[in-house]
Amino acid sequence: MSKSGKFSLYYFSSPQSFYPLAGALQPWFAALAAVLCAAGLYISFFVAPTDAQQGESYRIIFIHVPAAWMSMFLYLVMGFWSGVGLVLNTRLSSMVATALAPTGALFTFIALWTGALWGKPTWGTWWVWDARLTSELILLFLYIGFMALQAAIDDQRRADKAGAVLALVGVINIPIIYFSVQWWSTLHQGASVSMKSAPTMAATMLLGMLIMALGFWMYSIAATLARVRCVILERERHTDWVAAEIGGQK
Amino acid sequence: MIRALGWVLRRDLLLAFRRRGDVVNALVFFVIVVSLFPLGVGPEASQLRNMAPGVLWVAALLACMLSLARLFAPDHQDGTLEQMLLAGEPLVVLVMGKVLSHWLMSGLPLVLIAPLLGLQFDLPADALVVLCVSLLIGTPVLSLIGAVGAALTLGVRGSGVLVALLVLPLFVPVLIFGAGSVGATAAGTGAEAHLLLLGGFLALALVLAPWASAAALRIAME
Amino acid sequence: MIRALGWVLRRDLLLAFRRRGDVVNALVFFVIVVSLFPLGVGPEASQLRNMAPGVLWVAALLACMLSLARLFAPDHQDGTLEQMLLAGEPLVVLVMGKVLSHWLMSGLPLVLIAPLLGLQFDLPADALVVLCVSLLIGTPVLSLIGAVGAALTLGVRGSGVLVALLVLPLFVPVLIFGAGSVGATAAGTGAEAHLLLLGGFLALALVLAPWASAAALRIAME
Amino acid sequence: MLEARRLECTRGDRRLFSDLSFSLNGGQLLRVAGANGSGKTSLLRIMCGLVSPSAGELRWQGRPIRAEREEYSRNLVFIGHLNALKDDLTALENLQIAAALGGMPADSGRMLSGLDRFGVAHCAELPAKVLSQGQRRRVALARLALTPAVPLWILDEPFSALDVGAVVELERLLASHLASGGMVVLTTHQEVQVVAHAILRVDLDLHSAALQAA
Amino acid sequence: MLEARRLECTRGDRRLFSDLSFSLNGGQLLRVAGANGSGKTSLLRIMCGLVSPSAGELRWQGRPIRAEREEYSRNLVFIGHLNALKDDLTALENLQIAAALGGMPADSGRMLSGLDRFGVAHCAELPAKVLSQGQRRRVALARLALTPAVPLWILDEPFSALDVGAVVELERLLASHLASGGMVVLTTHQEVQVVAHAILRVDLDLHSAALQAA
Amino acid sequence: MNWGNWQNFLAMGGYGLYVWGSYAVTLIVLIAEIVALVTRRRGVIEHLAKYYAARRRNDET
Ligand code: HEM
Ligand SMILES: Nc1ncnc2c1ncn2[C@@H]1O[C@H](COP(=O)(O)OP(=O)(O)OP(=O)(O)O)[C@@H](O)[C@H]1O
Ligand SMILES: Nc1ncnc2c1ncn2[C@@H]1O[C@H](COP(=O)(O)OP(=O)(O)OP(=O)(O)O)[C@@H](O)[C@H]1O
Ligand SMILES: [Mg+2]
Ligand SMILES: [Mg+2]
Repeated sequence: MSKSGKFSLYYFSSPQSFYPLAGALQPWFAALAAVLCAAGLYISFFVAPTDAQQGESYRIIFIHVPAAWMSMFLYLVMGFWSGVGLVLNTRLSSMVATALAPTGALFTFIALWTGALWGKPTWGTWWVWDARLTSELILLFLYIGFMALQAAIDDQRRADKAGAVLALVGVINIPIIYFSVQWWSTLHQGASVSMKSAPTMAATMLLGMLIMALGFWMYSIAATLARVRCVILERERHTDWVAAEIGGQK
Repeated sequence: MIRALGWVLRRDLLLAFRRRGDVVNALVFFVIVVSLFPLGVGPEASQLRNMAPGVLWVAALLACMLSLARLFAPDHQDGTLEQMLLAGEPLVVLVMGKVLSHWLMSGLPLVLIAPLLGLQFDLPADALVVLCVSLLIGTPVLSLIGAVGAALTLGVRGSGVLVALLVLPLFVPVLIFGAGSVGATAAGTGAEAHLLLLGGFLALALVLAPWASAAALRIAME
Repeated sequence: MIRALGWVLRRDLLLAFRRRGDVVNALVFFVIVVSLFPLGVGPEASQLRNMAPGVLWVAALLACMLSLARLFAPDHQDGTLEQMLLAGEPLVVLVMGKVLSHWLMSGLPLVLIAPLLGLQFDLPADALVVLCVSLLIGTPVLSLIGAVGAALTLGVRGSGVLVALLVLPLFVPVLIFGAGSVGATAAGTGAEAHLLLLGGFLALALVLAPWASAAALRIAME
Repeated sequence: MLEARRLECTRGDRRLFSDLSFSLNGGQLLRVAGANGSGKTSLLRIMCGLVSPSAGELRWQGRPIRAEREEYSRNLVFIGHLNALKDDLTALENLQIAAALGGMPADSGRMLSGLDRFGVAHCAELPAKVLSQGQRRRVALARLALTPAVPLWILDEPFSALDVGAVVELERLLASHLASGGMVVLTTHQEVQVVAHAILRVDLDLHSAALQAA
Repeated sequence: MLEARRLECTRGDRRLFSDLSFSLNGGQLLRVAGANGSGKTSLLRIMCGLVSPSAGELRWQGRPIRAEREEYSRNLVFIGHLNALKDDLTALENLQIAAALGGMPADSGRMLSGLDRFGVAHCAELPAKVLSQGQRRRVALARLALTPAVPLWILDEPFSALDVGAVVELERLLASHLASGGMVVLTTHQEVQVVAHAILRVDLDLHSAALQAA
Repeated sequence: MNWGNWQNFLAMGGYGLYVWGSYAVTLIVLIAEIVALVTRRRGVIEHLAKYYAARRRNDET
């Protein structure tokens, strides 16, 4: 997404020209995502060795970490496009930001869920109020806030702009939250649990994680492109080109 | 009469559905408040476990209270409340409809999500069950009492805080026995007595609160 | 410009004075929420002392948040906000005036009453001082961030809960360092670092939040 | 028959009107006149039973209205300054719910014909909040088209915000209600051109001598 | 001089008007006409700079209004559907604050004379919430009496809720503003009787051919 | 890596519940998103088709 948007900002910043481009690119990203995820899964179950300390439970890492990465990365991308939309008043950027949010929230949820399932066997509890966990939870709230705000406003232009202001405020806040939570937790908590006890990674593990991360990334692009196309159709319905487009498909 | 109740209920649920977010929002507010406490208090598990029943119940109470602002005030402002008073149906019935929809939108979701939050505080399984049951009996009481407060503060400016002031003291018994039931289970002393009392409150509130709200509404319209 | 800020301030304080109750109400809400906790959690002194900073700060946060509904919404509804946008003064200045009056009415009273509540939780004297100082630095940040949220949800229905959803996550750092400073004092580790950070947040919020609120207000009027 | 006996209304320190008596029969239109602030809205709210007068009483079919509030309510339609529309519901849904709560059947066919009568059928599916001031008024008034059987209509400035076409339509509707034996009470600062066999007029400026002197 | 160039306004799916151009000079009154829902209010809000048009632009003294929003705002008074009164403040305080925020001196003598002009001086000390609909409108309009020097007045249905006396007073005030070189833009469904050397008229019903067909 | 048989693979060294719980939920969630996207697109197109048909009908009359 970010690539095609930046690549030829001027031409493709109009929804009309972006719509077919997105349609053309979307299957490729989807296919790439499928291939990468399949490869990643193969590595994670059949190539990567059993972990000495954690046994097989560590295999959760292959989705947990990529999902966690994506959840944070997508928020940044969302903030970026929101900002572009707000400053340059380009409709497409706002649509992209809107389309990114659900996927981002989804990966946040996955990171939380898999983390919780991983925590039970390794830490003996589903949840601790640790720095990373807490900031990930707050990230989920930020995503939900963004989506709830946009959903609550009927006027599209207004929803875009309001969402953009919120996303930008949130982007400033994320590092602040991250560091405050980290500091807070290390201040109070003894040496109970820390991520550092995670195993030093074998090369195959790292490879598997990276491939899965790439797969999730491609998936996010594909999903976002698909959603952007819906959003474009919904919002541009009174233009002639959408009328022609849908007329053609019918 | 039942028909009128049905229409009020239908109307309010439709409105809630239109605003989509609303139901989810009350829920998310609950979740967020509960999550704030560990941030304020610190992450030690045992301390959090002790606090859990109190925190969850106080949060439920606040979530319910916050949503009271939406119970009558919007209808008052746009004149639809006036029309309800003139509907030719007993006002009590209409009030019941509104309270019921309020509970469905702000109480019930809390009951459903509470176990998940209890897990975050590391509550044992039986305490989780009692938590749910106590909320199931307790939140309708909150809605009922809250309706009286909301009706009394109608049209009074700054009513957001005033309503809190009026209803929170009345919520206290519910809070004590609600949180108490969970605490008792966690401590192994059994929660029946607490829950029975909560049930008693519910019966009492069901009988009295709608009349009081209806009377308060009539006064507010003068 | 300063004159305009003065008039906005004067107007809002006059309004608050007319409604009398309002200032007291925010305060009483704070007091009630803080007092609910011992009821929900049980009366053990040591546990209460540990909880105290967190509970006090969370209550302050909720009190501030509740009063956000009154920040722009009434002005929006009766059309006076529109007039402010057309006043020919920079909107940022007017927003500053409104935020300042909001803090004077909902933040400052909390700072003043907090030591008394801290005493109830058996906090030591130095912790009480730090509590006051941290609230004094922290509550303006809450008002500032809150203004952004209030402006964003303006005219959106069900905004009472939505605003909570938007601003509470943003309040988290303030909460952590605010409550942290008190906790650190009680634990004897010194609160300077926390307070400095809170000061940093205040500076940042002062610079950014009014602009964001003004932008959000303009968006809301479209 | 609606009968007012020596009504008096006091607001704050001011006596708005006193000693106001009149009676209204089927087929009659009562126009409440008076300058701004003379108490027209207050009188109408008293007549609905929303506010009780500081002295005097109102009788419906010979019985005081306080005694049987619900029964009386079923016999009247009140449209006030406020349009009583929920911003988030569509025009159609608003009308439907208003009708249902008033005890009318609420099928959407009838509703649509009501909206159509006031030229807002094309807005039926729009949420009320996006409607213009005049369109909102029209939707509120569409209730009248659905409730010809309710005898007493009480309307507070029904013509405000309406354009010329809608004013004519409303006048026609009032005339036909009166012709079929209904009663109408209204306030307006514009001239009314309703064909009715009797137009009564209460001028509050005359009933508030005390006020004028002050 | 205010100049509109090919303005267009879209709301939801509907194009309310398009290709709307006009210009307004000192001493001229512009009456925006159109049926309910034709977009009068939307046009007025665009002219105030509260909403941006979906196409076209507005120029004030030759410069686009978007460029210098605050400067432009100082040159106009807008009175909308809403009266912009705080319910809890008295009429006098309301007027004072409105004047002060508009950059006028706000001594209570001047304010009282403004209220007096619209016959609500006796309500000066009453909180706005107890005023009648028409009295509230009068208080809002009293701002006009205080700001003769502000050239551009934009008024959305200023006559609504006013009784006959107040209508005449307002017409007189508008006429004197125009005579001293001011500009007035207004919408109304009533007939205007303002003495002015030029009354322009924009009829939105004519600018929405596309809409009428739909 | 050789798991030997399905039982071993499913047991995941005793951590089956957690590992499969994670992977299954991830899969479900992603599939749910895909389904939601497909139905949304279909819904949009259907809605628009109706919308244009209505508009055309309006234009004709
Ligand atoms: C609900 C619980 C959990 C959440 C929300 C969570 C969240 C996160 C996040 C946000 C990251 C990315 C951070 C970064 O790269 O800087 C991450 C990475 C990671 N998590 Fe978790 N986690 C959870 C539970 C766990 C558990 C139980 C374990 C293992 C015992 C674990 C092990 C890891 C590892 C090894 C990484 C990669 C670290 C790195 O690349 O630096 N997580 N987690
Ligand atoms: N989201 C939307 N979808 C469709 N139509 C909309 C939407 N928002 C606004 N409208 C239409 O835009 C118009 C707004 O009109 P506006 O308020 O400017 O009318 P007006 O000329 O002032 O009317 P009135 O005389 O009744 O005050 C209305 O016809 C309304 O139905
Ligand atoms: N507390 C009070 N103290 C003094 N006067 C009051 C008080 N409350 C209301 N009033 C007066 O009562 C009157 C209420 O009038 P009402 O709204 O019935 O007028 P109306 O005839 O409908 O006027 P309009 O034509 O403007 O709608 C106003 O003159 C108002 O000033
Ligand atoms: Mg009136
Ligand atoms: Mg209008």
